[in-house]
Amino acid sequence: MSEHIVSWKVYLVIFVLLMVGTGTTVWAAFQNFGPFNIVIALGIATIKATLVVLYFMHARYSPRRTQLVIVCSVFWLAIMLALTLADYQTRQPRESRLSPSVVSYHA
Amino acid sequence: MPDTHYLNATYGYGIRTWLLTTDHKRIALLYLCSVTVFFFIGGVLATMIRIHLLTPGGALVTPETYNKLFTMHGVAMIFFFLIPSIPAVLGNFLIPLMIGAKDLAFPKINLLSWYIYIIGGCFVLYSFGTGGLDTGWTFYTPLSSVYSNSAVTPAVVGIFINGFSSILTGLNFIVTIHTMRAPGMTWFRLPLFAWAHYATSLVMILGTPVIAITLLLAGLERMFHLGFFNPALGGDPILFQHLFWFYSHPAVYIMVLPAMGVVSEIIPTFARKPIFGYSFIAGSSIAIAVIGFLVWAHHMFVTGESTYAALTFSFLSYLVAIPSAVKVFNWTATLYKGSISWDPPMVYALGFIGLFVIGGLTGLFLACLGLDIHIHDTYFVVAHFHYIMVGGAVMGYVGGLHFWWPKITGRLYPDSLSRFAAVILFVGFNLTFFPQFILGYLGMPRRYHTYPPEFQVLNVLSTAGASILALGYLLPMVYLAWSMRYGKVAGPNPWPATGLEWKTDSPPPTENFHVTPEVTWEPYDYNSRPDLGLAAGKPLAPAHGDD
Amino acid sequence: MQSQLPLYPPEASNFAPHVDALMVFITSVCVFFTAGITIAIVYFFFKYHRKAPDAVGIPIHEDSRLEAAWMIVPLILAMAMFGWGAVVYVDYRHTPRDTLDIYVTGKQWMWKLQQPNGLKEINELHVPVGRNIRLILASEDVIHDFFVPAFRVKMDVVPGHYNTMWFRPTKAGRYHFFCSQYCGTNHALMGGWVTVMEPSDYAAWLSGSSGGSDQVVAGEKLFAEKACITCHVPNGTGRSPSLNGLYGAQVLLADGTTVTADEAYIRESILQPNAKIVAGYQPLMPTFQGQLTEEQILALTAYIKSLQSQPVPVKGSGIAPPTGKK
Amino acid sequence: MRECRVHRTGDLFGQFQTLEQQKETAALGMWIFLATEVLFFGGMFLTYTINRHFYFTAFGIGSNTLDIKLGGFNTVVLILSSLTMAMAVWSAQTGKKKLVTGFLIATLSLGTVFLGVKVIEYKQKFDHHLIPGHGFDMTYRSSHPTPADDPREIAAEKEEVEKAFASDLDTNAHAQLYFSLYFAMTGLHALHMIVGAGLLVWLIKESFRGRFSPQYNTPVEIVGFYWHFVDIVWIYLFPLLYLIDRHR
Ligand code: HEA
Ligand code: HEA
Ligand code: HEC
Ligand code: CUA
Ligand SMILES: [Cu+2]
Repeated sequence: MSEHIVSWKVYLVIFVLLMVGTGTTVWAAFQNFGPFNIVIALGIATIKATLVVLYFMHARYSPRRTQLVIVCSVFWLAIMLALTLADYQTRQPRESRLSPSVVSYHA
Repeated sequence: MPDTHYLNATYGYGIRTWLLTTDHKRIALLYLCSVTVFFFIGGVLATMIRIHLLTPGGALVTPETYNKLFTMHGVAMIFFFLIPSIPAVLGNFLIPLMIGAKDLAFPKINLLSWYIYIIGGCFVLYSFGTGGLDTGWTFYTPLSSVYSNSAVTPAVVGIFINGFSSILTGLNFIVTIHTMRAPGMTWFRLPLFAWAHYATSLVMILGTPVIAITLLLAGLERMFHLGFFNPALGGDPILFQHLFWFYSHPAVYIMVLPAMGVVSEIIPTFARKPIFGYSFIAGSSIAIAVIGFLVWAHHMFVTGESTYAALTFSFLSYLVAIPSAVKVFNWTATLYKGSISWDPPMVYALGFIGLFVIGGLTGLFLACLGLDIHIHDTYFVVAHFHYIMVGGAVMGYVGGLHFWWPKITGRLYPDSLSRFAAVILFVGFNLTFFPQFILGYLGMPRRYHTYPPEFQVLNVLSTAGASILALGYLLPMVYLAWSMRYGKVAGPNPWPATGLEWKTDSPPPTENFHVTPEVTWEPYDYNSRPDLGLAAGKPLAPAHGDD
Repeated sequence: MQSQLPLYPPEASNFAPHVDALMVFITSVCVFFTAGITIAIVYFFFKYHRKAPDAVGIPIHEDSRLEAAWMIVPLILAMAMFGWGAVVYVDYRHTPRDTLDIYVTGKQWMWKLQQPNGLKEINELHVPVGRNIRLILASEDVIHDFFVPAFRVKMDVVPGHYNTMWFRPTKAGRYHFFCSQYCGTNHALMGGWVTVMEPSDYAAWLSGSSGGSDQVVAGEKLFAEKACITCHVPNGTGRSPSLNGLYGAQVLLADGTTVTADEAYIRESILQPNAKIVAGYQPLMPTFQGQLTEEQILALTAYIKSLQSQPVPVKGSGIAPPTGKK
Repeated sequence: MRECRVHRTGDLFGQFQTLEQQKETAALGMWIFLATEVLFFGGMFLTYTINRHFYFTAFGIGSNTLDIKLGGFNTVVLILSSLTMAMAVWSAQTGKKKLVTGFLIATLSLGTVFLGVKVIEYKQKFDHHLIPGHGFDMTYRSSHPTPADDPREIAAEKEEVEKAFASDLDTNAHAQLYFSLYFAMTGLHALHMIVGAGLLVWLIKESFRGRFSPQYNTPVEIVGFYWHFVDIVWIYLFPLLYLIDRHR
C-alpha cells in the first residue's frame, strides 16, 4: 500500500468550503424556514463533517476497512437515534409531546 | 515443562514484573485473579440473598440491606465479573496465540485497560463499603438519580471508568485480528473462538460508549441536581431506559458470545472432527452481534412504550434467536460420527449446551409480548438470565479454563474430580434456578425481600440448590490451584487439539512462538494433521455425506 | 382447584386463559427442542464414544440444506410465537369504551386507589365481576408497577405521565397485587389485595362504605380555586374553549391534526398547554406544572369528564372562532 | 533474543513485522476509537434531541443567550486548526521537518485560543446565573442588566423570556435542562480538546527532535485523526447549541 499524499491545495479548498458552510449555517439560522431550519443546519453540518472525514482525514484514500469502520459507526448511531425516536413518535397521544405542533407554533 | 516460558522468563516472578508487564498472557492472568475476586464477592452476596429468602419474612437482613445485596450482586457479577471474564482472561491469553501473533496490537493499551478495570473496581468497592448501593443493577431513574440514599455516585463513576477497559479490550482484539494474523491464517481459517471474540468486540466498542455516557449523565444529574432523566425537572425517565438498554441488551451477548466461542473449540476437539457448519457458526456470531443491537426495548414492554415500538422490538428479538439456534444445532451435529471422549472440558461444554438452550428458549417467552406482560420483572426473568449467564456463560468460562489450563500453567488437574465438579454444578444449578421459573409464573416479583408464604416451598428448594452450586464452584477453585504445583505436566498438546495455540510450548514462551508459524491447514481438520500423532481418519464415509 | 404446588396462579380475568394458552404453546415448542437436542446429544455421545485412544471422527463439513432447514423451522415457530403474542398484546392495549375507571396513584411505598365515585382505598381494590375495569396510573415519585398475577396484567406507573391498563375480572375472590418495578426500600411491601365481587355486592359495598370526598366535587372546587373558571366559562369565551363535552371528543389542533380528548390529553393540556393548541385559539393558557399534585390533577380530570353529561352548548355565535371540536 | 520480545528496533515495535503493518494497525486503532467516540457523543445527542422537542421554547431562549460572535469565532478557529493539523501531516509526509513543527505549534495555539474563548463564555454564563443548580435563574440577566449591556438586546430578551414563562411556568427548569446539556456537551468537547492539546505538546516535542519523516509519521497522522474528529463534533454542536430559534 503506497501512501497517498493529499496536496496542500486540496486542503486549502476544503478549508474555504468549510468556511462557506459555516457562513451559510449562520445566515440560514436567521431566516425563517419553519421546520426546515433544523434540517438545513444539520444538512450543512453533515456536508462539512463529510468533507473533513474524506479529505482532512484521508478517508477517501484509506483502505476499505477504514471506510467500513466509518460507515459502521454512523450506522450504529442511526440505529440508536431511529429506533428510540420511533418509540417517541408513535406513542399514544399522551406521550406525543414530540408532536409537530410544538414546533409549528414557533414557526 | 520447557525451561523458560512467559511465567519465568526475562524478569522472573517479582511483583513489579507483573504490574508492569505488557505480555498479553501475563495480563490475562492479572485479569484472572481480579475477576475471581469479584466472582467471589458476587457469590457471597448471592449466598446471602438465598439464605435471606429461606423464610417469607426474610431470614437474614433488613429490607435496605437486602436491596443492597442484590444490587451489588448484579453489579459485581455483570460489570466486573462476567463481561471481562472470558474476553479479558481467555481472549487475552489466546487470541494472539491462536492467530500466530507475538502479542496484541497494542500491548501497552492492554495493560492500561487492566489498570482502568482496577480503578473502576476500586470505585465500586468503595461504594459497596461506604453505604452500599440499592438501585438495582439497572440504575433506573429517578430512583437512582434522586431518591436513593446509597452511594450511587462512586458506583456510577466506577462503572463509567470500567467501560473504557472494555472498549480498549475490544479495540485491541479487532485491530489484532485484522492486522496481526500469521501467514496463511485467512479469515476462514480463524478459530471460531476468534470469530466469537471479533463479534464480541464489535459490541464492546459500539455499545459500551453509550452506557458510559448514560451513567455519566445520570451521575451528573445526581451530583448537580440536573434534570436529564428526572420528570420533576422536565426530564424523561424512559429515555434513560432506552439508553441503558441500548448497551445492556447487546452486553448480554458480550457475556455469551465468548462462551459460545469456547464451546465451538471444545466440541470439535473432543469429537475429533471438524466442526459442522464452520461458516454458519462464524457468521451467526456476527449476526448475533448486529441484530442484538436492534432489540433493546424488549426490556421495556410495560413502561408504556408505543405499541408499534413494542411490536418491532418483539419481532426483532425473535430474529436474534435464529443465529443462536444455528449454533446449537451445529454443535449437536458435530457430535455425529465423531470420536467422542468425555474429558472434563467436554463435560462442561455439554452442560453449557443444555443450560444455554433452556435459558435461551425461556428468552422466547419473555420476547413474547402477550406473555411478557405477566412475567416481566418476576422470578421468571431471574431464572432466564441465570440460566444463560450462570448456566451458559459461567459454565463456558469454567469449561474454557479447564480446556486451556494445561496451556496456561503447563499442568493437568485431576480428571475425575473435575468431571464430578461439572456434574455437581449442573445439578446444583438446575435445582437453584428451575424452581424460579415456576415462582415467576406464579407471580413472585423479583427484588423482593419478603414474599407471601405460598411461595416458600419453591424458595427453599432454590436455596438448597444454591448450596450445592456453591460447592460446584468451590471444587474447581481448589483443584485448579492445587494443580499449579502438583498437577501432571501437560506437554504442548495434551488433548490433542488442532489450534495454533497448541503448536507452541505449554506454557508458551514470552514471544509465543519460537518461529513465526505458517498455517497450511483448515480449521479443526484432524485428517490433514499427521503431526498430532492420531490415526488419520479413514474416509469411511463421503466428506459431505448426509447418511 | 389448585393443588399444593400450583404451576400457575388462579385465572381470574379475561386475559388469563389467553396468556396461559400462549404459555402452554411456547412451553411445548421449547420442551420439544430441549428434549430433541438432549436426546441427540446423549445418543451421539454413547453411539460415537471414542473406540481407540488415537481414533478420529469422520469429517463432515457442512450441508446447506440442513442449515437452511434448521434456520427456517425455528423461524416459523418463532413467528408463530410473535404473532400470537402480538394479538394478545394488542388486546391488552386496546381498552374497550365502557370501562369503570379507577384512579391509581403509586408512591413510595403505598397505593392509593380511587373508585369512580371518589371513594378512596389504600392498598385495597374492590371491583365487580364482569365489568371492564380501567386503571389510570400515576406516580408521585419513582417508577412503580401495578401487577395482579391472577389477572395476568401489569403496567409501569411512571412519574410524569399517565399509563392506563384494563381487564375484566371473571371470578370473584381475593387476589394479591404487587408493585413489580423496584422502587426502593419497601418495594416488597408495596402490595395489597384486589377483591372481586359480584356486581350486587359491589354496589352494596360502594354505597355502604361512605366517606371519601367526591372526586368530581373536589375537582369542581379546584376548578374555581385555581381560577380555571375565569377562562373556561361554560359557554366558552372567544379566548378559551369550553370544556363541556370535551372528554372523548376529537379535538382539531392548530397544526391540523386531531387528537382524542382522553385523560392523558386533559392532563397534558393542564401541564403543558402549549404542546397541543386547539385550532382557533391562542396559546394563552398558563401551565400548571408544579402547582398541582397528582391527586389534584386527577380530581380536575374527573371534573372535566363529568362535564360530559351536561348538554353541550350550541356554539358558533359568529364571534367565537371555530371550536375545533368535530 | 529469547527473553524479550516487545523490544523495539528504531521506530518498529516488537509485536509487528514491518513499519507498514505498524502504521496500518495504529491508524485502524484510532479509527475504531473514533467510532466509539461517535456513539459516546451520540448518547448525549439523543438526550438533546428528545428534550429539545419537548421544550422547544425554553431551548430557544436558552440558546439565544449564547454569544453567536464568540461561537462563530470559535468555529472558525477550530476549522483553521484542522487545516493546520492537516498541513502538519502533509509536511511530515513530504519531509519538511521545520514546517511540521510550525504547523503543530499553530494547531496547538489555535486550540488554546478556542479553549480560552470557551472560558470567557462560561464566565459569562456564570455571571448571568445560568449555571444549572440552585442559583439558576433564566430571568437574571434581563432583570439585572449591567451598563455594558445593550439595552435593546436586554429588552428583547426580557420580552422573549416573559413570553416563554407565560406559556410554560416551568421555563426555568426547562431552560436549565438546555444549559445542563450545553455544559455537558461543550464540557465534554473541551475535555477532548484538552486531551488533544496534550497529544500535540508531545508531538511538538518529538518533532523538535526531528522524528517525523516521510517514512515515519504515524503519530502525527493519528493524532490528526483525533483532532479532526473533535472538530467535527463542534461542527454539529455549533448549530445545535447556538442557532436554535434565532430568527424572530
Ligand atoms: C448472557 C445473557 C443473556 C442472553 C444471551 C440473553 C438472550 C436472550 N434474551 Fe435475555 N436477559 C438477560 C440476559 C440474557 N438474555 C438478562 C440479564 C435479563 C434481565 C435484565 C434485568 O432486567 O435485570 C434478560 C431479560 C430478557 C428480556 C426482558 C424480560 C423482562 O424484563 O420482561 C427479554 C425479552 O424479550 C429477553 C429475551 C432474550 C432472548 C430472545 C434471547 C435470545 O438471544 C436467546 C436465543 C437462544 C435460543 C432461542 C436458544 C437456542 C435455540 C434453539 C434451541 C432452537 C429453537 C429456537 C426457536 C424455536 C426459535 N431477555
Ligand atoms: C454473571 C452474573 C451472575 C451470576 C454468576 C449470578 C450468580 C448467582 N445468582 Fe444472581 N443475579 C445477577 C447476575 C448473576 N448472578 C443479576 C444481574 C441479578 C439482578 C440484580 C438486580 O435485580 O439488580 C441477579 C439476581 C439474583 C437473584 C434475585 C434477587 C432478587 O431479585 O431479589 C438471586 C436469587 O436467588 C440470585 C442468585 C444467584 C445465585 C444463587 C448465584 C450462584 O450461581 C452464585 C454461586 C457462586 C458462589 C456461591 C461463589 C463461589 C463459591 C465459593 C467461593 C464457595 C464458597 C462460598 C460459599 C460457601 C458461600 N441472583
Ligand atoms: C388564562 C386563561 C386560562 C386559564 C386560567 C386556564 N385555561 Fe385552559 N385553556 C385556555 C386556552 C386559551 C385554551 C386553548 C388553547 C390551548 O389548547 O392551549 C385552553 C385549553 C384547555 C384545555 C383543552 C381544551 C380543548 O378544547 O381541547 C383544557 C382541558 C384546559 N384548558 C383545562 C384547564 C384547567 C383544568 C385550568 C385550571 C387548572 C385551566 N384550563 C386554566 C386558557 C386558560
Ligand atoms: Cu413501588 Cu416497587
Ligand atoms: Cu435483552
